[in-house]
Amino acid sequence: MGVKPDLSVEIAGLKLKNPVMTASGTFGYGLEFEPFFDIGRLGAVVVKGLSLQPKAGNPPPRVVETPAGMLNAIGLQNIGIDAFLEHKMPKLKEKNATVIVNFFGNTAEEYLELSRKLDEAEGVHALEVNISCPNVKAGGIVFGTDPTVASKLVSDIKGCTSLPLIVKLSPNVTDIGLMARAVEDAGADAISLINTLTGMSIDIRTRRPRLANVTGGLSGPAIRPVAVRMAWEASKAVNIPIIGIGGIMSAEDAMEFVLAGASAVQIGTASFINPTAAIDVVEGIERYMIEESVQHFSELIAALET
Amino acid sequence: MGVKPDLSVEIAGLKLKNPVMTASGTFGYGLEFEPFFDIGRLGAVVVKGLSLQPKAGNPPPRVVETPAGMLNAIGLQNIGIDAFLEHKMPKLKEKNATVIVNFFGNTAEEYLELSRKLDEAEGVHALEVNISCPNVKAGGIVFGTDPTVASKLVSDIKGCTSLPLIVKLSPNVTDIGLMARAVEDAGADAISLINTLTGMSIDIRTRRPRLANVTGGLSGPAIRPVAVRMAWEASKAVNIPIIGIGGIMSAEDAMEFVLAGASAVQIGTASFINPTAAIDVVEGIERYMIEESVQHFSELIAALET
Amino acid sequence: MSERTIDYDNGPGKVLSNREIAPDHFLMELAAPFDLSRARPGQFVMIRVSEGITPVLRRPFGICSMNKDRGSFTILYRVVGPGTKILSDIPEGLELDILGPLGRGFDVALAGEAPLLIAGGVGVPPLFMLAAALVKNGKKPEVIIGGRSASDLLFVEEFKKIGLKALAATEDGSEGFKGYVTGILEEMISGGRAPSVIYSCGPGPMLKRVGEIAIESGIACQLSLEAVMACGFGVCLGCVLKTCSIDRPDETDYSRVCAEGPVFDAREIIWE
Amino acid sequence: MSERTIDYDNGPGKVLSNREIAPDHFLMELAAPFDLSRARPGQFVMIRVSEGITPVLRRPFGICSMNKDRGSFTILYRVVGPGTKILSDIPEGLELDILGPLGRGFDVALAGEAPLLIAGGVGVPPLFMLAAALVKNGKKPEVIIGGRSASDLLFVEEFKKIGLKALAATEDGSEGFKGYVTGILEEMISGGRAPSVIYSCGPGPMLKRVGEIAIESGIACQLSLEAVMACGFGVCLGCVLKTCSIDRPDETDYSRVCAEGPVFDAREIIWE
Ligand SMILES: Cc1cc2nc3c(=O)[nH]c(=O)nc-3n(C[C@H](O)[C@H](O)[C@H](O)COP(=O)(O)OP(=O)(O)OC[C@H]3O[C@@H](n4cnc5c(N)ncnc54)[C@H](O)[C@@H]3O)c2cc1C
Ligand SMILES: Cc1cc2nc3c(=O)[nH]c(=O)nc-3n(C[C@H](O)[C@H](O)[C@H](O)COP(=O)(O)OP(=O)(O)OC[C@H]3O[C@@H](n4cnc5c(N)ncnc54)[C@H](O)[C@@H]3O)c2cc1C
Ligand SMILES: Cc1cc2nc3c(=O)[nH]c(=O)nc-3n(C[C@H](O)[C@H](O)[C@H](O)COP(=O)(O)O)c2cc1C
Ligand SMILES: Cc1cc2nc3c(=O)[nH]c(=O)nc-3n(C[C@H](O)[C@H](O)[C@H](O)COP(=O)(O)O)c2cc1C
Ligand code: FES
Ligand code: FES
Repeated sequence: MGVKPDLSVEIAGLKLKNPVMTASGTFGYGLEFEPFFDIGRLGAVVVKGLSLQPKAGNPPPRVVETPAGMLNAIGLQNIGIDAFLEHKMPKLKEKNATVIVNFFGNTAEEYLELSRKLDEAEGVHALEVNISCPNVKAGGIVFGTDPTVASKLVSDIKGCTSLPLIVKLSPNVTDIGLMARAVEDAGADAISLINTLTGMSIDIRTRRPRLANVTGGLSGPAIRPVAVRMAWEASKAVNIPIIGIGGIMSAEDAMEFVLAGASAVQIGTASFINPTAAIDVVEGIERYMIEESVQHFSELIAALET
Repeated sequence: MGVKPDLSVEIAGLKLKNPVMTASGTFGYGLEFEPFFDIGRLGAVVVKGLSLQPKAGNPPPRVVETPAGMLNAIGLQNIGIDAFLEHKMPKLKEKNATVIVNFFGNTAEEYLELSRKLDEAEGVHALEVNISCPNVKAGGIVFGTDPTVASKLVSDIKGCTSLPLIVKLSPNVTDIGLMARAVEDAGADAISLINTLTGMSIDIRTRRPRLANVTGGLSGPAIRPVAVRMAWEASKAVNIPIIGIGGIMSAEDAMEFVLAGASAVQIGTASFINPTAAIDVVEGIERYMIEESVQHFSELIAALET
Repeated sequence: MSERTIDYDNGPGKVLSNREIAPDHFLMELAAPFDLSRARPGQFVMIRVSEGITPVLRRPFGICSMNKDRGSFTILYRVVGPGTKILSDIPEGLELDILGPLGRGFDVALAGEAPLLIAGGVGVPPLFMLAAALVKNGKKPEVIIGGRSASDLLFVEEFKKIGLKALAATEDGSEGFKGYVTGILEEMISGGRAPSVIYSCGPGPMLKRVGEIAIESGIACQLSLEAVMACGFGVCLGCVLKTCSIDRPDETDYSRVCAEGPVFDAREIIWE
Repeated sequence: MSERTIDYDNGPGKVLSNREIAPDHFLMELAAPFDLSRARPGQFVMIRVSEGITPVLRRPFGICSMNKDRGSFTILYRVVGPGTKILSDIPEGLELDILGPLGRGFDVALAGEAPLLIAGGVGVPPLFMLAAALVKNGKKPEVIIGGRSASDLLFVEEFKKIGLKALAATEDGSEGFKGYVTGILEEMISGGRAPSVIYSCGPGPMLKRVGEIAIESGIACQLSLEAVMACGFGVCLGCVLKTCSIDRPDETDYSRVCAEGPVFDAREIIWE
């Protein structure tokens, strides 16, 4: 098998060493993973969702385990765009990480102002706009589930930045293909999906929800079959690249998304359980390509035979 | 604790011994469970979905296991309404089972003709209309995801039968509350949810879907958090009773749905793993009521404190 | 779907032993939670390998042998994934939830004078139980066991113990006939030693070929098939196989491997 | 969220022993996959109890003791659910994935002349490690252990072994003081034997009361808290606790129990 397989892939005009990214909110600002591996080796680091102002988030309890998954209602707690650019960004640059900034607003205006700020910021390689976080009532769900609203927002954002724009979709919709087409038509450079499925868990002794926020976002292996299906439907609906997210614990899981049509993947909850999950997936995909004697990763994208 | 708790509950004008039913397609026609327990002890037996003509269903493979769940693409195989009424119904009556017939059509006309036939049939206590099975392209998904289409169908069905009508909703929608209101306004006597979430699984070595039908319905513990959330949202949206379904393996799981607002529950995939699951849940709920010193089951419905 | 008498049950059965008899192959003896006199050769059990929710589904295993005195039966399994891995780690003394006996077994009455048993890989278990039954009925079936190489040939010794010398077929020729089990079968037939009936269990492609040869040569043939199963007792309709009625081959239908099968007449099966 | 030096690591650690020391309470010794000299009293580890996906999350456990020669540490845990149940069944010799040492421990420098340790239930582990450290520094801390009844009092013998006589408080009076640990604390203070500092770990309500008493009497107090944790190393923001800055109590914030904690100054905590 001599030659080393080529894992590089281009997404939204951005050339990545490999197709493996971290999922926003599950990798902090990257720095907590220092002891585990060199984050510069990842395709990209997608940071915790940022807002204009720092956000305190929801009261605890914020997480609860579920069968093969977990619910979270963090409430988009974050240090705010300014603190990020001042304190975190320089460290990420030191590490030569490819940085994708995930952001959200409570109003269309906030989204646009953030886009402008990030457009000027140094070291930001691409933007991922969260129009789908189901945790905070005002935090995106309305944008993410109505095609017209979503497309208006996306085209406005495109007007505010020249950075590659990844639109992250919510799975809590009737027709993911429709949403995908809407944001593609609005100018999205790529689509990432899925964000969490809205769920709920109840303590039957106290008769209270296990999350202070009542509902939360379901993530982890449990949601993978739904995520793979949506990646497949979205990739059939649009021509822009799809980034697959949802319950990926291993390279084998990641390859399901790729064969279904994803050009890259993001590792979320898995990083909590196994801090080296993201880099393990990179190495696992390389092994898979050798076993399957595939030279270029791109040959595997949408290689599913139905 | 002397007195035996009262588990009886009334749904859609139908008085049930207890709030535990079997989920359609997971209990056959009830008879295969003979060796395990007396099905007459259940709140109700919901039989495998029936159509006008016998249906061959999808080619195999039809099932695949997923993390804490399974995907199925049975394709609504069934013996047809006539064979059911002739061969299965009499046996179910012998066993004094409360029988709820689940049915579906490929066209509105088929739904209506089935409703008329079932209205005249003997021993049918209630109907559950499946407008949500995600497996067969023509088999319901269109009805189940559009409020207008769904409400038209439901009101037409109500015109064809005087039997209590339970409408089974699909979880693959943006707003379950909207769907619930639509079918309530159309005259539904109760709502059952959730049917399966559409998912997909891929064999990365053969590069083929693990199901011949490509996509299938996700069921089992994995989907419970989503199901509980939808039961909660639906129960807040309507006044008719909700029947909670989705990943219930135990009485504790069932109680999450009840506290969230469900008046009854259905046991699905659990019956494959533990054939006595349904009756175990009945006994478990009774135990729970004793431990919590609750006399009447109805006191627990929607008793969630948020 | 044709009716049948339902005589399975579900309950806990203690693991009496669980040992590796060949690389990745384990023999487990279990206390039977059901009446052993009900079990027929070719039937199987559904075992819950974990109390937890992963793997969520039970796993099907053919009954390999029974010991009425000990009230026990054995399964012979190969570790191929999480479920069988967990099973292989289970210590003696633990109790497992067992559902069985399930499905339709082999028709022993068909045996005739010179029954032939053909096993491939983990197809051995149901055929070993069948062999024991036939011997008990005073028959002396021929047995062919196939595998990639000598090390894959399972239970040769056990067949000896019940007085049967199994012919071996290995793809690499490391033991017995070099080639497929069907090679031996064809030789037998061309050599005028056609069996009165063929009972077979093993990988799909092998069963397909065995069935074709049997049909061509007009030999009665029963094949035990596999399918991914969710319930194992006929309610999920997940395990179906495309079949036809023997006299009206154009009348096709889906049959449940767990209920109408796992044993089918070769002529009923529509291979895809 | 304040910055901190990151000195944890993740790796496999062999289970050296795992025995039940009291009903439902187990002591497990593990080979440390990290440099023990980094570990501070009050820190914890995240352990993956199963290679499978259920339970999907790791479980946090306080470091109870260290043995630098053996390169090992212990955890003392109570079986309360699936994760701890699986842990209790794990045989010697198996390797577990261990992430640690995590969080901010107790501030040993605060000890002063008469440090007091108050443990409730499974709050013992971090305090035992702290006691050992204090003793090593030539201190002789007072120790109070509380429980429902005598059988719930953990590690009394072990404290003896390091020369500390633990005072007991039991709700049913079956041993030592009848009532809560805080009863003893109040007696000490009213009796003019106020400690120089209080270190405590245990159930929320107990910690709350200990903190209140300490603040009222102007005694420095460090409390080790729990929260349901998804990651344990500061990235998920799932484990937060409402806190305020000591000098500006109106400046509230959410602090990560796994990163800014699990040990907090009593004055930082806003109880809800
Ligand atoms: C009626 C019947 C009798 C069987 N008897 C035996 C036996 O006596 N000894 C034995 O070793 N095995 C037997 N099998 C196969 C056995 O059930 C599977 O190997 C087992 O379920 C695999 O589980 P797993 O979790 O280890 O692997 P999985 O991860 O479930 O699967 C690993 C591989 O095995 C395949 N597989 C999974 N489930 C099945 C299934 N139900 N049938 C066929 N292939 C499957 C998968 O497609 C995959 O390729 C039988 C199967 C059936 C249907
Ligand atoms: C920093 C820290 C240190 C800890 N140290 C110890 C220790 O030394 N010894 C010990 O026995 N336990 C300790 N715990 C608690 C221990 O982590 C939980 O008991 C364990 O995670 C329960 O897992 P389970 O699957 O057995 O039970 P689960 O089913 O997860 O939970 C059973 C019950 O325990 C509660 N619980 C679950 N997870 C946690 C958690 N992370 N924190 C608090 N309560 C929880 C649940 O609410 C539920 O009521 C510590 C917790 C934290 C946060
Ligand atoms: C604790 C937690 C926090 C998250 N925060 C964000 C966020 O801030 N922005 C966002 O777009 N997605 C967020 N997500 C969603 C993940 O990025 C990802 O889409 C989802 O978890 C599914 O992937 P997984 O199953 O691999 O975790 C969060 C998920 C978790 C579990
Ligand atoms: C194998 C299988 C077959 C099913 N067939 C039907 C059906 O015919 N009609 C229907 O309305 N729902 C059908 N369902 C959906 C179930 O009734 C139930 O809504 C779903 O499985 C979720 O519940 P569970 O997680 O407890 O299984 C089927 C589910 C499974 C797993
Ligand atoms: S496995 Fe369920 S019907 Fe055969
Ligand atoms: S547990 Fe994840 S931040 Fe504390």
